[in-house]
Amino acid sequence: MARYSGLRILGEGFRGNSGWQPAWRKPAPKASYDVVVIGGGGHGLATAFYLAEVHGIRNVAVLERGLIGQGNTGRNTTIVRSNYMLPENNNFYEHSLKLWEGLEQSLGYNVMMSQRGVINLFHNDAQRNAALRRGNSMRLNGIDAEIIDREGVKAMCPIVDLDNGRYPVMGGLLQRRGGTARHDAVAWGFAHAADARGVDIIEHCEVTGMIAEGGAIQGVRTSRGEIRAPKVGLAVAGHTSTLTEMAGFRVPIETHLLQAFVSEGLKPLIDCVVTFGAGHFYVSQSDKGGLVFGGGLDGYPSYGQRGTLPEAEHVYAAGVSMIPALGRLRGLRSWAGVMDMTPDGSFYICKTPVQGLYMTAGWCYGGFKATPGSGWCHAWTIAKDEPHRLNAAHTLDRFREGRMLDERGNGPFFWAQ
Amino acid sequence: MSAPEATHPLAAVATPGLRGAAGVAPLRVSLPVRETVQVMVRRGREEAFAAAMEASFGMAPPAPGHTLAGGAVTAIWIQPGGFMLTGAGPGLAERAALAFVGLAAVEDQSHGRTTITVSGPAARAVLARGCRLDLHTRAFGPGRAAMTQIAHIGCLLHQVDDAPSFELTVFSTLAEPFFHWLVEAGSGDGVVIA
Amino acid sequence: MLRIPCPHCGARDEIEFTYRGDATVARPGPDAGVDAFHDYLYLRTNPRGWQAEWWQHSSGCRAFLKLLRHTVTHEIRAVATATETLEVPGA
Amino acid sequence: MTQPHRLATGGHVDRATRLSFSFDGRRYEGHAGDTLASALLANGVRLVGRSFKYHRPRGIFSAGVEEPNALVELREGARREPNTRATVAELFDGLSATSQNRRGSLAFDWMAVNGLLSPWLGAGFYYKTFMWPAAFWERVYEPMIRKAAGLGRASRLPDPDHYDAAHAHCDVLVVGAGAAGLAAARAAGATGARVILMEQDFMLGGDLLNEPGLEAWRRETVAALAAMPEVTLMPRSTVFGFYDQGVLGAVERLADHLAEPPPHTPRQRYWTIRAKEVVLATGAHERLIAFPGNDRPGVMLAGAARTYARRYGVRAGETAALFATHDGAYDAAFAIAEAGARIAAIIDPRSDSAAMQRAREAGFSVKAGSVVSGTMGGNALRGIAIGAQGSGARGDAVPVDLLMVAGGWNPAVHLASMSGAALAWDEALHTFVPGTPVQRERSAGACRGVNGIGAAAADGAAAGRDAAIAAGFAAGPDNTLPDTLAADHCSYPVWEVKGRGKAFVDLQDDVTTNDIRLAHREGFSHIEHAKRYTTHAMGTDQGKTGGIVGAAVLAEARGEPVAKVGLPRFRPYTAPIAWGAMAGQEVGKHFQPVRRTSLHAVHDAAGAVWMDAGIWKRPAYYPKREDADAWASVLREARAVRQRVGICDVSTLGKIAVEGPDAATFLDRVYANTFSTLPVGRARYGLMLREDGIVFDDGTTSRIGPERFFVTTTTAQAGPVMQHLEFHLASAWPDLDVSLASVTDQWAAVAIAGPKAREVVAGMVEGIDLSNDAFPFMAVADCIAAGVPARLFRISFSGELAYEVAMPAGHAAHVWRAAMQVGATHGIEPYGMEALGLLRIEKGHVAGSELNGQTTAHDLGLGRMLKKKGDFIGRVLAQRPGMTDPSRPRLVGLRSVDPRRQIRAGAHLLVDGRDQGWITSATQSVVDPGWIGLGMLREGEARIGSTILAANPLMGEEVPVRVVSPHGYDPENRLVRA
Repeated sequence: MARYSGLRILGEGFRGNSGWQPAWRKPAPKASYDVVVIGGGGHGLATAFYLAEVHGIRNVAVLERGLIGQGNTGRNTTIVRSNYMLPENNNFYEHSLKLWEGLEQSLGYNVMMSQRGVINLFHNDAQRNAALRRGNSMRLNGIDAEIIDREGVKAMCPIVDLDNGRYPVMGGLLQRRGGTARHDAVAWGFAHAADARGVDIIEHCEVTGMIAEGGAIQGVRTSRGEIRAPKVGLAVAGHTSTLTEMAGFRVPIETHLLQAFVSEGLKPLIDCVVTFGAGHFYVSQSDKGGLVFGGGLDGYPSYGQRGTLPEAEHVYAAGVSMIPALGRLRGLRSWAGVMDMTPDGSFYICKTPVQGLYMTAGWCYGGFKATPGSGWCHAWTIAKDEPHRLNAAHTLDRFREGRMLDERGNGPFFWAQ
Repeated sequence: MSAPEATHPLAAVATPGLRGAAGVAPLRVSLPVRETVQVMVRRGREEAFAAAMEASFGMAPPAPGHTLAGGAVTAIWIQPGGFMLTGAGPGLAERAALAFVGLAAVEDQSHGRTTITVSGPAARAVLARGCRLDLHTRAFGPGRAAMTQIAHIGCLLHQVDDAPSFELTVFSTLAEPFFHWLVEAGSGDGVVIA
Repeated sequence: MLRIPCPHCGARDEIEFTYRGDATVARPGPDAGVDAFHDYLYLRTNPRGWQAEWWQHSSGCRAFLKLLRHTVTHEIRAVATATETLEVPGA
Repeated sequence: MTQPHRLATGGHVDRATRLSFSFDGRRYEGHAGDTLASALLANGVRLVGRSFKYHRPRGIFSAGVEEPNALVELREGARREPNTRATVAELFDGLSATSQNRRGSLAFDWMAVNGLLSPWLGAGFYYKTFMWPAAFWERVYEPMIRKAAGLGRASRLPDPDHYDAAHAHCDVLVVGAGAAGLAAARAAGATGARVILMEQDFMLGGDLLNEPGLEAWRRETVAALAAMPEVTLMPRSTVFGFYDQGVLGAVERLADHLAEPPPHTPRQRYWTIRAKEVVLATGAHERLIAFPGNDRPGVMLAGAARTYARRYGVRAGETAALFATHDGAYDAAFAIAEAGARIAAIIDPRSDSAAMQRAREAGFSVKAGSVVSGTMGGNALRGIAIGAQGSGARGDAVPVDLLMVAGGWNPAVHLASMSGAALAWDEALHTFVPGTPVQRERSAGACRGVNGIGAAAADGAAAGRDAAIAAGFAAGPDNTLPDTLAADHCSYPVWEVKGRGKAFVDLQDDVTTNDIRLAHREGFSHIEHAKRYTTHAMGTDQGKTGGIVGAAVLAEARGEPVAKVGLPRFRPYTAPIAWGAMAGQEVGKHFQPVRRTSLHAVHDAAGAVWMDAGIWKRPAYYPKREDADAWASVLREARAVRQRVGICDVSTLGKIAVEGPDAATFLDRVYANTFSTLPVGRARYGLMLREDGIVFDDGTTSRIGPERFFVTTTTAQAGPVMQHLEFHLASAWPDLDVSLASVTDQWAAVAIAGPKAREVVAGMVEGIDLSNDAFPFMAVADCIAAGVPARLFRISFSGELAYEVAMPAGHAAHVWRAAMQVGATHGIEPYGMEALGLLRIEKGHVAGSELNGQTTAHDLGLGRMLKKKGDFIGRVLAQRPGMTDPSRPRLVGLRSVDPRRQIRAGAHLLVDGRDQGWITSATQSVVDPGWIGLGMLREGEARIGSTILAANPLMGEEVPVRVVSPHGYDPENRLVRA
């Protein structure tokens, strides 16, 4: 398959764009693979890509119940960052961010990664101290972070109201290398690149059962027949427990919904990602001009992929409180994604009680930025049958051992993370 | 030595006069001075409690979602096995404590709760700006009560008469923002503070 | 938006309530060990379908309720007080 | 000023009321009842905007919310609203509008060069390029793309208007006030049901407004509805979403038709509606046809041209053609002809029909079996080409300045779809209609494919009656319905006329039929993928006119029926909604309520500087004129406590009355330490864990009576602790007879602390012997303080001899003043949160920054408090290996080696260059001047005495600190017990 480039676009333009081929093949499933990855979202496709690219394992199938990239990959707020406090988390996300930084070139696909800066505003001493602890943890782990004062916030985002809100802005924790990426393109880019390396991406193929013998995985049953594989990876955000149920074990996950919103298209207005520290709200502007924004969980389990009014009201109210100029703009569309919420807010990339079954799951609402890192570590864990040091702590067993990775101290409550 | 008069939480803001538009039928707002006592019935003592209530206050405990008045004291259902007694003071808490020894826990909330009365034809429409309950005559009415949230602030609401008049009881430390909301919500019709 | 039928107060908007987790798990007795408490606190069936769950009518009568709610359609089929039991139907 | 295209009579505009407005700086005049679009057309303005990508000239395409082209920046300055649809913007005197997304003038936009580059700017081109060199994306390509993308310009000034929110309940909500909606509301209203009728237009009637012959029925119906006491009519109200359990959201525009809102009037009001039954009568949007040049200014939906003529009295063109695919469209030709336009041709792909006959009889030139194969013109339409259906030939050119396009109807199924109903393909109408409802809703009229006013009204009446019956009412009397001939609206499916030139399926986002085919060729063959790849139907109009056309083009490419391709899922909102409206009234300063203690005014009078503590406002410190800076104030206040006496408002602490026969048993189970052994009249420090063994909260709890306890919590955790207690009573121990009442608001409290505290308290309290023997540390008693009933606690957070006086909140100011009066001779000073923090750090008491939800009792040096016997929350899981791991960071005290060098909370603690912990709290000390702090440090106890580094790379600081015991001040507690 020919590579994408400006030159190729030029040539195709002269030929009426008739020479373009599908971005990935639509193969029928084979009877067996070396590895089957369940879930054709960003994480599953990235897993397949890195299995092929890093570990040379190319006899891989990605099984997707519907279309690739239509789960949380296609319904998030596109933010990329690594500004976590715990070293177990920030080192992982930093690895992911570094992968993002070269992703266009590794995939040969423009995912429109834009390092426009991510600011977390703080409004009081306690929040500032927490921001300092987090930012210093980042710096000591070699990750870029800055503390900016009110003037710094004003310079980055002049329309933020520093004074008049309920909670005046004191400053912000800034990660300049953070930013946004075009979410759909991430799925398509990984699919395109994995496909080019021989991975079979099989859409409309629902997994209906797990085949295991003697505690070891042998393959999966699907709506398109049985597929054998000695190794199976799960990457099915929001539906992890449905799949682990098939494999016979329960996991510390509860599925919650998170809403997101986009405004009408506007000329450039907000040049960075801003997070309000005094109410769940964050906003950035897409390359197409829409303000992409969101807030907190709706607060109860749901697989419904649709939000509710009270949380939306809160998001809009927080937005207009932080940036009063937003009042006259219009919300265009709202949607919701279903989240694997964990009892400490951190994720799982690990082996499971079933030999040969691996998982990347429990992404809460941090899944998009993790996409390349999750795929990379999941692929490593599958290929080596052991975790990489970046995901060694992110096991299912950590609660049994009392080694939680609770960034914010919110406790063992799925809905509070 | 008798205690000095308590400071009302809204003393500084609820000064008499008109707020908002000079509408033809403004919302009338007043701040009745009340004693408010929370009563929580002990497990398995419901019948004895009802008898004590009848004996001391001349009424049965109100059913869920309702109020009952016995003389100068009104009882408002607030939770399973829980009531708020309100009435002119002094000494309501002591009376209740004596009446319900061994039958219920009694906590004086006279300072912890602030009651605002709103009245007039605009009352329902104004309340609808923050109250999520259906206060239509078919769904609510005098003698009905509800614990709810109005404008993000917890509120015990009960209807007094057909004017209609409603009593709104909120936590005293949140009375000021609640009052601010009420005046804002009523500004289109006008708010007359007694 | 959920309209939750409180058995004491009638149907109210979801903002008056606070979700408090799976109601099919019960706190183990004092002699139970780490594994029992681990399962109680952390492991969830997380059904895609009917779930029995704890809610508190926190801005209303403050009662803890058990709801039988569908996690896809959000339909609420039954509500019970804290001490009543709820039968959870199959998927 | 003239309105050359305005008819002398007819329609619903008030010609007596002249309204002046401007567009791109030129002044025009219109009438009351106009939209900006109708007024522009009346003045002959055809070119109103530029398209998203190719910057093609665009005109007014529709007469409603579905408008893709005529988006303007309405108003100026802080009230500027980008992307406002001119077709729904009500005209008001002084309105000013500006065209958007252009560089240069509207007539000459040099970004139109993009049109020439279109072979290289097709769907998704940007995914395939701009990758090299890597650094160029952010620096060059992306800024270029961003500047070019987007539509209107937002104002950067705060929105000066305010908004409102309100709640509604009804038996039957009717959405849409066309013939079906009006009839539905009337039928439902006749049963006595509570009915709300919401209509997004400013006039009720929908398509009835285009039917002079039915005006009497419309008026009579509206008047009858207005007279029904339980019917609420709400024009200018857009129902934007249908949520679970019969809840819908709507926005009512209260002042958008005015230059600015009058005093005390919100601009818009956001409604949450709870409806027992819903009747959706949302009508239909007319469908475009994809033919080359289908976007030129002058190409307009047929129904829109008819609306401009009949409702607004505006002739949208002088020489018109109609491209019709069904008989229902022909009335547009008659309407525009009545308005004085010449009908140059009617183009219809069908061979014959009743309407074609009538048109011929009326003298119109009807081209059967034909299609429009192209258009001519620049900034305005000059002519069209007419080819034979299916031939692909361009055919004859006919000069026209208006082409009316009628591709059929797209039922407005958005709300039905959002309510959960699947869509069903209607083979006769070639469109999707709502399938079986899953909520208590029903569709009526055009939104379920019942076309023609008479049929829609009958359908609406039946739906309204059925809905009311379903809501529990008995059917009321029947009403007369308009009797019209049912027009045939079954369209002949012409989705696309292929030919040279761009044929758009999405006018706003410049998505062409070729883009859809390219997406298919590249494997984006599913409608959801094709939508995302091409951005089809993702503009502000959400594909209302062309969404299904794109699906049809995709269907053809796939070789499958349209029904199989389907439509992308509908999501809120049905139309864009103002951010301010959705936010409602609690914004800005009122975003969250401010919680104030009963001493708020006292602190204000004392000049307190405020700080936020959750939603509370608390005094941070009380500056005096002689204080050089904030630190000087804080140190002065702290010194007063250490040396004399201070007074502090501690009313925000959570207070819970726990009472009942099982109260002591209950507290033993929720606290990690024991309370059943606490004597009446004594307080004890208590530690609560979460079930996972992490510290949850702390506070002092007192035994007031054998079965009565007074529990205090931290300010932040007051609510969570109450819920935690209630939850465990309900779920784990329902057998315990305990009642809980929050008395946080009932009791205000002040701490009086310092060596002179006893003197001050003695000077105001009656009824207690304050001697150390009679009222020792941790004693509690009721008393009279300054003449009011109060409760006295001998507890200390500062490490000094201290008391807390709790009193009914309304008396707090009086008690405070009395204390200040008594204390004056002892040099009493009020102290705020900053000094409070200083004092407790010196003393080594933990607070929120240490009880941060990540620490165990052992981490905090409180491991001894955990009782050995009996169950309590958190007991079991606190024993997990990770929780008892000796390498966990432990609480230590820290002292800056150089007392002048500041240390800060949030700095990390480096030992031999390795990150071994962090500083949780830091302050200056008054006991031993210099910077001190508390921190969590690995192997903390073993490191006491050593010097390590406090690293704060964010601020470029590295400060050597000595590790010390956290309990630096009076470790034996002699002072508090004195």
